Amino acid sequence: MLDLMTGNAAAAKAAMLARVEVIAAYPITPQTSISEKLAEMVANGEMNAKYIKVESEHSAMAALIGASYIGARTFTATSSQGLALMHEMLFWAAGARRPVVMPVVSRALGPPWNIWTDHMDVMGERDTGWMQLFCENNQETLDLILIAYRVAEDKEIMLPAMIIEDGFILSHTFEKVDVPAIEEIDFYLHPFNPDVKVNFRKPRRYGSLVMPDWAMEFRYNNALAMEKAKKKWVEAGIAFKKAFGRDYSSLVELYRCEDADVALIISGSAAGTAKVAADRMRERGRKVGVAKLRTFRPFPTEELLRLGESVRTIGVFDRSYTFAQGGAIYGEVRNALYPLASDVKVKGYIGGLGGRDITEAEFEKMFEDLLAIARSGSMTKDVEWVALKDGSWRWF
Amino acid sequence: MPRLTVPKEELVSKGHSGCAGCGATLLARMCLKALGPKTVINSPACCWSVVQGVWPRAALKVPVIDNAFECTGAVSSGIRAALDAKGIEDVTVVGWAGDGGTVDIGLQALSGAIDRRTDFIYIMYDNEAYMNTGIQCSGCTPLYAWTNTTPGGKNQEWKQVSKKPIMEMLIPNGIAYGATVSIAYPEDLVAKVKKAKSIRGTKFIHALSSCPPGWKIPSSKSVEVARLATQTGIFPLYEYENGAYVLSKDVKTKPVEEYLMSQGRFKHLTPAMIAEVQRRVDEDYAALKAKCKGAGASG
Amino acid sequence: METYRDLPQSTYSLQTTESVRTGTWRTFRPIIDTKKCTRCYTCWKFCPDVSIELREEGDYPKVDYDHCKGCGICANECPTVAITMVREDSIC
Amino acid sequence: MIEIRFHGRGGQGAVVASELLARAAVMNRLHAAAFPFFGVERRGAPVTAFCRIDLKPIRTHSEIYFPDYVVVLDPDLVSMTNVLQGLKPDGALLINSAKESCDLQHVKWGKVATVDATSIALKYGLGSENAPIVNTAIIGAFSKICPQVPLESVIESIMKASPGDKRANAEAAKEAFETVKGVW
Repeated sequence: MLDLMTGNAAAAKAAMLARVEVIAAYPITPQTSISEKLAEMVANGEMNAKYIKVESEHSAMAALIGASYIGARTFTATSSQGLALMHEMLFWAAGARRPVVMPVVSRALGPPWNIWTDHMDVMGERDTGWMQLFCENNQETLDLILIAYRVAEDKEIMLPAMIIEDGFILSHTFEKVDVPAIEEIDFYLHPFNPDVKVNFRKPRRYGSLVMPDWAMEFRYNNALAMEKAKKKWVEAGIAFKKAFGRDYSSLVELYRCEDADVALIISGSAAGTAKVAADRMRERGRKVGVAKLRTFRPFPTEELLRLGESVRTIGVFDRSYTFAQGGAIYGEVRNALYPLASDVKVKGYIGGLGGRDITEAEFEKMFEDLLAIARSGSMTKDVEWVALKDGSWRWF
Repeated sequence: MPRLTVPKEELVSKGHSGCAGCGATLLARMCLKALGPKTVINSPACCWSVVQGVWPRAALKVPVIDNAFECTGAVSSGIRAALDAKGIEDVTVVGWAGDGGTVDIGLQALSGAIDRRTDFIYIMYDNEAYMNTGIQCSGCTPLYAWTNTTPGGKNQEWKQVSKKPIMEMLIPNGIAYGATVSIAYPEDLVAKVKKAKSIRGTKFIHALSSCPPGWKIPSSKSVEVARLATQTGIFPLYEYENGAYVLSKDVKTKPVEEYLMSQGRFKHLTPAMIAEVQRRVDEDYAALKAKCKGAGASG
Repeated sequence: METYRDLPQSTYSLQTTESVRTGTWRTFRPIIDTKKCTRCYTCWKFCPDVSIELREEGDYPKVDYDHCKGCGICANECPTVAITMVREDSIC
Repeated sequence: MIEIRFHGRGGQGAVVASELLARAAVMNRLHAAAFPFFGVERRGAPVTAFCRIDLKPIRTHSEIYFPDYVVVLDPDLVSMTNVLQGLKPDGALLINSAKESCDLQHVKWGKVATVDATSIALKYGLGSENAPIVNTAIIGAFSKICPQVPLESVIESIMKASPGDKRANAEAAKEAFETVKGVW
């Protein structure tokens, strides 16, 4: 049924719909209201989960790994500094193949101390072995958490997943969200019943000390699972469309790219703004498109190559910076498109750091910039900081 | 007729990789005799992570979940919550960690678990330094002791302060039961671990666990030196429950010198240093006795 | 176990450590003199390596030389000094 | 380039042996590198350590698979691990053993030298009765069978860097040098 709710409320609702059994959460702006909503639902009996009030995010993830080894479906949520504190345990959950699902309400990492959104926190965790998906709106936050459990707990995958909603811009923004009935979700998402869990009749040591002779092969199996997850996300997306009508059957959602001269690759809430800007440009006869990269891990290399076959000038908008060559997504997109390097131009745009608002006007400027590159065939700068106070960008 | 004074069942396998004479392996063997097979242990990085052996082998005959260094308290809460969520009862959840993993890096998670009144037994095997990484000073390293990070040297840089009073720190935090145990008194140990099993809430067991390489003693003296620790009052055996302290064995009969001089890590102690250790031990022992009344678990 | 395909999905143990012959670690081995032994089982109780075997209460303790590391605790703790530590005769 | 592999147990000083040998080679104006197999050192558990000695600087950073010499600090390891693994056809094996090299049932090899390093270590009070430290005796014997590392360099290395009683360790190395027997 349709309801008006914030992104955080949608995340908490998804946990309830997924019949989560163990929650361990620690407050941090802007994630906190997820923890509060969960505590309220548990207290009112709306959720029949055990809620562990841990004393740190590090302990939150540790507790859930323990709980998952017993066979319980687990859930937590965090942001920024909390996610960074969890870093050690993120590797642990992935290596232990424990399918924890965690919404991350993305927020800048200090200093400078900043409670607003950017993707520096989540990009810092891209090598931990977690699946990472970005949400454009609160509906996606709810839907992707449910799909995430189905993929994460798939016996061939058994990898944890991060569902990323932008701090404040989504977490504290009320939007219409269609909330499926829990019985419908029970049909889509079966109870968690892992093969690998504590069994008193066959006592085992979980974790173990693996020497150089086999450690690499265990890590290779992790890598294979992440590769296999691409197909699993598409299958689970198709099944979700059949059950609830909303289409998540692609890792990259192409918006008006079929005949586009240029396209902008973008993740998160700003994708919506970029789509509106693209529509405006289309009204003025400019053929531009938006490629919303929903699934960052596993990285959709194949879908991006197909995009590069049709669109020869591609921009990548990052709300992160890697202190190397541009933003995180930009680097990985150029890497993926390397086979098409001679025909495709890829430009990186960095913006929206520390909660800086990104407007439709700025996206139109980026599209104009990309169109100029497409026409001239030359690119003066590979990476540009958008709306940086350097005197060049005028605010209208 | 000869009879066994501790349960016969063995839940530790032969062939584990403990050093010859390791106190912590004997301790695990005794604790598991009291805990029994329906036990799930979680353990951080510590000697026991290596003692259990290399994959695909494992030395304990109960389920063990490895965790990161800081997490024993938190993982224990997670395991108990999941067992409750799944309606699985009659399982003893045990957090099994070393001294550094408890009083230093793991203190926050332990304090959190106690504050949450998680129902589990936390057993700290105290070999009084970070032994797995090669004998570095920890919060439980005793006054004046040598370790590789308190090597003495020209500036007399031995351990400058006494052991962290972990029991006194955790009692006000809210443990339901606390006890000190030693590998030299296995019957007392088994009785206390069984008692801890019967109590709900967080139970803390502080176990003295001698370490031949770390204490610089012959491996054959592992039990004897642990016994001396209690006989000199350095490691008294007692229990705490609901505000009441109970002295398990009032056997403080020997001077601390006998304990100190039995170990290479103390052989540099001067008479003045020994006297200071004796003074502190007498003071602490008297304070403990003042708090103690009544009979304990082992009667 | 030849390739990554043979591995379990995650790192959990598959067997105990019983097959590891830690007996080869020792330099000295304990010899129990059953004439002096009163079967008080102190040696069995204090063995860190579970290497003193007792099938039934009442049996004499027997050393499992495949696993005994020769730490010497049993000899040190035996109340009737029935156990002596003898240097391992080197096989080569 | 000559490559040496040490087999020992935690607490016997195998890793220190490789270090002292490398230092001795450097004192003999050669280049050397020493490294343990990075694993789980437990008192008594099997440990391997490696040493490379060459005229020119050593740049390889990987394990040694085809040693020119294998040095076994603990005789029991001969029956437990394949100490001969990868030993070059004309390579030499040095074993700490009280027995003559000819009646070693387990060892079918041409060049085998033996020295009773354990008795020497116990004689000079090196390590404990339960875990004698045999490393300095062994490298003393090794200098007899390996021309690149003369006894003087081994003694110099011991006096500079050997843990414990340097004089006693040097004496142990000398005695092992004199008493090593067999073919090399």
